[in-house]
Amino acid sequence: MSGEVLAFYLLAALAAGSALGCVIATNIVRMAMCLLGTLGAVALLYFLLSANFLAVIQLVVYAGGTLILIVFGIMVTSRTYGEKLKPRTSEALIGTIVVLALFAGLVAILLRAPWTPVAPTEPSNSVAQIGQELLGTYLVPFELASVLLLAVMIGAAYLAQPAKKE
Amino acid sequence: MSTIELLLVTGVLLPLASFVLLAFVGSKLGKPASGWVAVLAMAASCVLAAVALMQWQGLDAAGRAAARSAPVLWATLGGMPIKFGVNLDSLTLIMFFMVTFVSTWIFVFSVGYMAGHSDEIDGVSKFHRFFTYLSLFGFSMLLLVIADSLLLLFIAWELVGVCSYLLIGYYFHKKSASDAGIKAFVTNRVGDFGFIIGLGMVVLFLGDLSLAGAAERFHHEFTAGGPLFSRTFCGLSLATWMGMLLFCGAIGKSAQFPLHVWLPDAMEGPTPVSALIHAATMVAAGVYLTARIFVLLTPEAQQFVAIIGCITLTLAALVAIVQTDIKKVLAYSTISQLGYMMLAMGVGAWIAALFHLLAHAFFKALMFLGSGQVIEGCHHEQDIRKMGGLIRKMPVTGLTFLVGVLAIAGAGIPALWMPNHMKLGLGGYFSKDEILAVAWHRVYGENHGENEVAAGAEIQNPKSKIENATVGTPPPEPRPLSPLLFWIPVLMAYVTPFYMMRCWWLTFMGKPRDRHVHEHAHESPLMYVPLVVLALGTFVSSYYLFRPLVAAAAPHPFLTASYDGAAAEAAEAHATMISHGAHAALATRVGLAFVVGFVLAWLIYRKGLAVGEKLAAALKPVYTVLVHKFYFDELYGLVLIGGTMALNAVSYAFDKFVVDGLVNLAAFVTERLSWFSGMIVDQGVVDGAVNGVGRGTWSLGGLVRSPQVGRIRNYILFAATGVAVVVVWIAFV
Amino acid sequence: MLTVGLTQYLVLAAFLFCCGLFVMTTKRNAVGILIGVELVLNAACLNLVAFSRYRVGTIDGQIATLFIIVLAAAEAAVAIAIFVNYYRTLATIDVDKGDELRG
Amino acid sequence: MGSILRKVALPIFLIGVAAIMGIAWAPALLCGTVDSMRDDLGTWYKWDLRGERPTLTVGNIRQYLEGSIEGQFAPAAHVRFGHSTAVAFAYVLWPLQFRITRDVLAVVGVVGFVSLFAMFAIWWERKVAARMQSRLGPMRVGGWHGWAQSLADGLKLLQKEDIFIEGADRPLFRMAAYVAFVPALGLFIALPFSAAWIARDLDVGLIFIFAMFGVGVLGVLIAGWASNNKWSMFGAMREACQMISYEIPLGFALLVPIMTVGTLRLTTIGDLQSGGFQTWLAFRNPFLLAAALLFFIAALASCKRAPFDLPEAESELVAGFHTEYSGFRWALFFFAEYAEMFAAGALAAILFFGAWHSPLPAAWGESWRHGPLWQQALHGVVFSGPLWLIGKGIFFVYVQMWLRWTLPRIRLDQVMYACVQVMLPLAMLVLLANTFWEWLVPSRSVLGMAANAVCTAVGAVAVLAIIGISIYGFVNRRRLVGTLVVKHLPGA
Repeated sequence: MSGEVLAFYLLAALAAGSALGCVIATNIVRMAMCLLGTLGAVALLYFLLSANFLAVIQLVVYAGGTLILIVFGIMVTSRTYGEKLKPRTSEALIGTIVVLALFAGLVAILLRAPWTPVAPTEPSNSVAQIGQELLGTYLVPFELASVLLLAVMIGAAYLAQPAKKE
Repeated sequence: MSTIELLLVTGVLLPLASFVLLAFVGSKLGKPASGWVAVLAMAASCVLAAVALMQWQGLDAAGRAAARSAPVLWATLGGMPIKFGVNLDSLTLIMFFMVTFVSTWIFVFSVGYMAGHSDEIDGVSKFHRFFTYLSLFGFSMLLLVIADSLLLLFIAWELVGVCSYLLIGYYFHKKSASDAGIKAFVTNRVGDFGFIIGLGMVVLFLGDLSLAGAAERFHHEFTAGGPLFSRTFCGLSLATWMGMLLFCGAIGKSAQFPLHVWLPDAMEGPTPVSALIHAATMVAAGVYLTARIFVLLTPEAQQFVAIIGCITLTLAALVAIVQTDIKKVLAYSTISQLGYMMLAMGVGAWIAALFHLLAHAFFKALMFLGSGQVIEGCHHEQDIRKMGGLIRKMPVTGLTFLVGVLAIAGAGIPALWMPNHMKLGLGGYFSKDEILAVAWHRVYGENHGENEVAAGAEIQNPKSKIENATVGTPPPEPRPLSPLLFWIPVLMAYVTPFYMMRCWWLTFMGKPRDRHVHEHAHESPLMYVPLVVLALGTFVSSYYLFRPLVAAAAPHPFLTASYDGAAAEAAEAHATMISHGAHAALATRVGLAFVVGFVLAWLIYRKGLAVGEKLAAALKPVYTVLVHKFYFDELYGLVLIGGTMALNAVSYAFDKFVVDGLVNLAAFVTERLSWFSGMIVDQGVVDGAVNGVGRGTWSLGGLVRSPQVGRIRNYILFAATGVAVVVVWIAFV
Repeated sequence: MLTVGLTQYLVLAAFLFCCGLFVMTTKRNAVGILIGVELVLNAACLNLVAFSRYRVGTIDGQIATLFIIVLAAAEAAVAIAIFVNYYRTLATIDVDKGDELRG
Repeated sequence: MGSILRKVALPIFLIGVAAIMGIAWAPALLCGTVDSMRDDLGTWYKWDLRGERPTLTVGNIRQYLEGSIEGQFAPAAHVRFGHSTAVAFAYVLWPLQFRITRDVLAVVGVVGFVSLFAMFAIWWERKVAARMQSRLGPMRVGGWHGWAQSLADGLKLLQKEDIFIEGADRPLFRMAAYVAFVPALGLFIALPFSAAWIARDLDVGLIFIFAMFGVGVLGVLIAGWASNNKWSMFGAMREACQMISYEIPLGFALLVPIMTVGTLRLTTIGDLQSGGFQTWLAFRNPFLLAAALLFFIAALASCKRAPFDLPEAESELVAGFHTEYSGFRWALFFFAEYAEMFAAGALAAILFFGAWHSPLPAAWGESWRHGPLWQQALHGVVFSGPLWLIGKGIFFVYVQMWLRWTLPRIRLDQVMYACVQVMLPLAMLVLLANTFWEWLVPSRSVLGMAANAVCTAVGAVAVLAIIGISIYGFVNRRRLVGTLVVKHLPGA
């Protein structure tokens, strides 16, 4: 068993376990911490897939930005400490059945799919390549994304501003 | 993109920029500044339009064709390309210039007017909001003017509708204002409903939404005898229906006969809005639309247009006689004049209709602004019965208003005796004269065979074109119209000067009837400068400047013999008309109508209201009907609201007994089932499991009964279930 | 014998997706739902990157993932702003309480 | 107890210092030796198809050391080991050729380095604070200037009761300290101490470190949340908004040197600055100098050091997010903080101030690099090696301490104002200006060289001024410290 295989299964276990933690946890902060586990594991999986740039971006933006935002949101919106909003039993029941069926179906499909094996390609310099693609082929989506970010910035600021006094 | 197109597009985008700026930082800019931003943008647009117009004038036919660049492909819908571009022709340019010019001066007026009118809501001045909306309106209207595709035109069409709604309801804390806004919007929806169906027919049968492309396909359909012409519905060909449905949009927007009720109520909006949107530009958009789809109108559809126009102009003119609110008088006169334009379109006087539109824009904006000045000066008093003698307090307003009155009355001297066919008169004189001349020609022309001078050579041209274009099929002969379509407008041409003079006299002349109002009357320079400019514009927007430009853009319709050629000849050979009895009679009868109307008004109202009231008492039944505006609002209220209520009752009953019954039944059955299964399982298994299953089943029943409770999670669950079913199906079945 | 290939990555991604879906459908805390969305997005990203590595051989999948990450951040920002407003209005973060149309 | 401590303390300290030296530098040397052996052997045996170096056997190494294989490898020419020495040495060197060994070494080294550095830094901070306030600071424990103070504090912390607050979320409370500490440790994976001494030479190393800075915040947030304490919570919230805000100017400041060098690989960035003092990036043009300043300030805020230490403002929030922590967990937070401080300093050094190179041009020592072992060792000390980077890092940590005891704490709104309205526009401006500079002004042009010269001069003056002030302070230390203190404390 090579190091890569070992690393993959360790990380997959971490990612899956954390995701399961997200499912089980009722405390919202713990859910966020479990999400951190998944995000980190996925970032490391990106390293395994030789998508280095993506991995660090996942860490910067997701773990370092989005997740902090989420935790921040939790702190602002949860007044009672450790407030627990338990899922309704019926929903949980149906949800479990649906999700299990979906997972079983997906796995069955994936295992039977006739992937023709292609030798994994090693990008020579992924950062430079990504940069050139972003500013070449994907220029329009790139610019659109920046416009979207601007809109989001304004929108979020507008939404979150304190209500005006009458 | 050619220079001219670039100029126009920039001109369209400037008000948009102003809108965006004001929308975001308008409240920071504060009271006068935000208004001046809008004025600046519009003035810049106007300058650009003037430059474009001058460049256009300098081009020959080939240059004009070259200046028009290919439209840009925007999207492809089901194989149909959606292209947007600039519809570059003389009409676009002159309309563009007119809209920007009138808007600029109305914006300037607004800065003065709104300074005293914009209330504060929640401690925030709404001043900037007004100019935000105005800028958006300017953008939408200009977009409408340059649109080269029915789709783009429709987008702009809806945008101006929204702006109109916002601006009518500008004083939204006033119930009547917000009601009026809703009324205008809903009424327009009725018209737009027809418009949308018409658009659908265009897509279906012509498969091209660009104006030029649709016209070409239409022609092709006609020559090929496609389904549009071969199939009929209720005795009219589908082509006719298509034209009539497209015209429905214009009926709504231009406040034509069945849907005219919104425009008088729209006077709840601030007066500059009435001047700009509900008199000069937006309502004229209906006429503009008709002009643009003119080539798609069959003779029957044209007749429909003419009839609608005729009814409208009659009703509105009659109602205007008894109105006492200065703005309402103007509103009804606007409807009446729009009716004239539609009539002109219907009888084929394409050029005359648009010429009247342009002239009307100037003098109607002028009069509305004048009324705004009066209202502002008299502390929001709008009743002309309480005014009088204001000419001494507001000389500039009174005189410029008089210019407008003269223009709308068609005042001019049929100076037939002058050399070189010299004509004297304001824009309204020529345009109205031309409309009536064409109508006369359509009614009597062919029958009397008197068109050898007037129409002779010109009329052959379109006909020969038709013959060239239609292989095998003989061109449809234009049918003579009903004489009513000539005589009623002529009669109303006498009524128009009467009610306008009545309004002016009661407002400005005679003795002051309300001392309180009279004492406070004043005028401010920021407001009368636009008045003077527009009055000058009324003089200038005459025959010589506008008509050639409009004429240059006239289309060559395939199905209808355009009588513009005839009209052009008739107008240009005005002097020679004297040699023909009928023409001479027309010229004197209509041309001097304003004198009759003015004198009549002066006779009745020179001593105040007394004579008028006596007349009203004598003609009480007629007066009552007119005061109640022919009971249209009441009728609509009865039919629409009653109908809606009845429909509500029916749907409520259906909902209550059928839908609820079914749902309750399902829930009941499910609940029973769950209880039943709970009982059966209970006997074998542990209690907890039983309860779990029972509860699960019950909540399943709950899910069946109420799948729409606003829980997004459940929606996701439904979606997920669907996906899961599909995935499991693919995987295992 | 354990190996690593496309299938393994896809199965992992499917698992993450299902977990995210479950979280989205059952959690009553609005932030919890957001966390579920993030899980689902991560699963999708993992899929894209795995395909990009093992099947396509170009970095298009990575670029798409990059966009997803950026848009997820934007989405979270707006969502949190909405939740703050929601909390201010209803004094709870339970999404079931927000089933009224009237603010 | 005390006397025993006193006896063992000095040896422990000396061993610690030696360990730092050794960890930082000797393994790099040895690994380099093994690598060159493998390269050498590759020329004999052809590399395999995948282009990997052949694996050495102990026998190979022994033969090399004995000199029985002739290659380009330097020791073969200069030093011939005896048989038994060569065998012993071969057994030491053999495992070093495997990646796993190096990884283990790296982890052990990093953990050891961070803990030792934190202890040293805490002691030193107290000394700096004392000097600033005309005191002496720790003087008793361990003898010479109380050098074992941190050691004793550490022992005390280890023995302390691990208190859990009632109502605290226990698992999160425990986890928080690790969430804060692990990223601080993890960033050393990509931090090069020298071109050779780096655990993983990532092509995105810079962003990786940046990411680790960001992830560390979560630990503080969770700590504040899990403590069930209002003040902790406030501290955590402050931390969150401060960190998220300052990451932006920090990122912009990082982009400036990246634009110039065109890579995110830290070893490449470092090697570009090997040509002596004037080739250090900060002195390349005025905008890079400004970017260095901006970077340092933003990093200061990211490490939540004064004047940006709002999350733990003791006058307002008791102790901020770590109010409820005690014992070892509390120590972990401090380890994390000092590790981040060092990382920030080291990053500043790598990006702007010549990385692991001395102010002397590396070209001068080129012959030593390939010479015998002792020459290589000397080259590491004089020209470029991990010690230089550690030195520079410690210098920047020292500046951070210096600022802490000089400047007062600023208010939260001032912190945000400084970020959003001052730092951010400035950083953007600098980025833009640098872009245009690099585009329009070639470094060989007159303007480029003049700017380089002026910036170098400014840098040199600054360095000389700092050294001068330090020497002045050392010479006059008796005058600067209060006489009463001097009289009554030992070791003065």
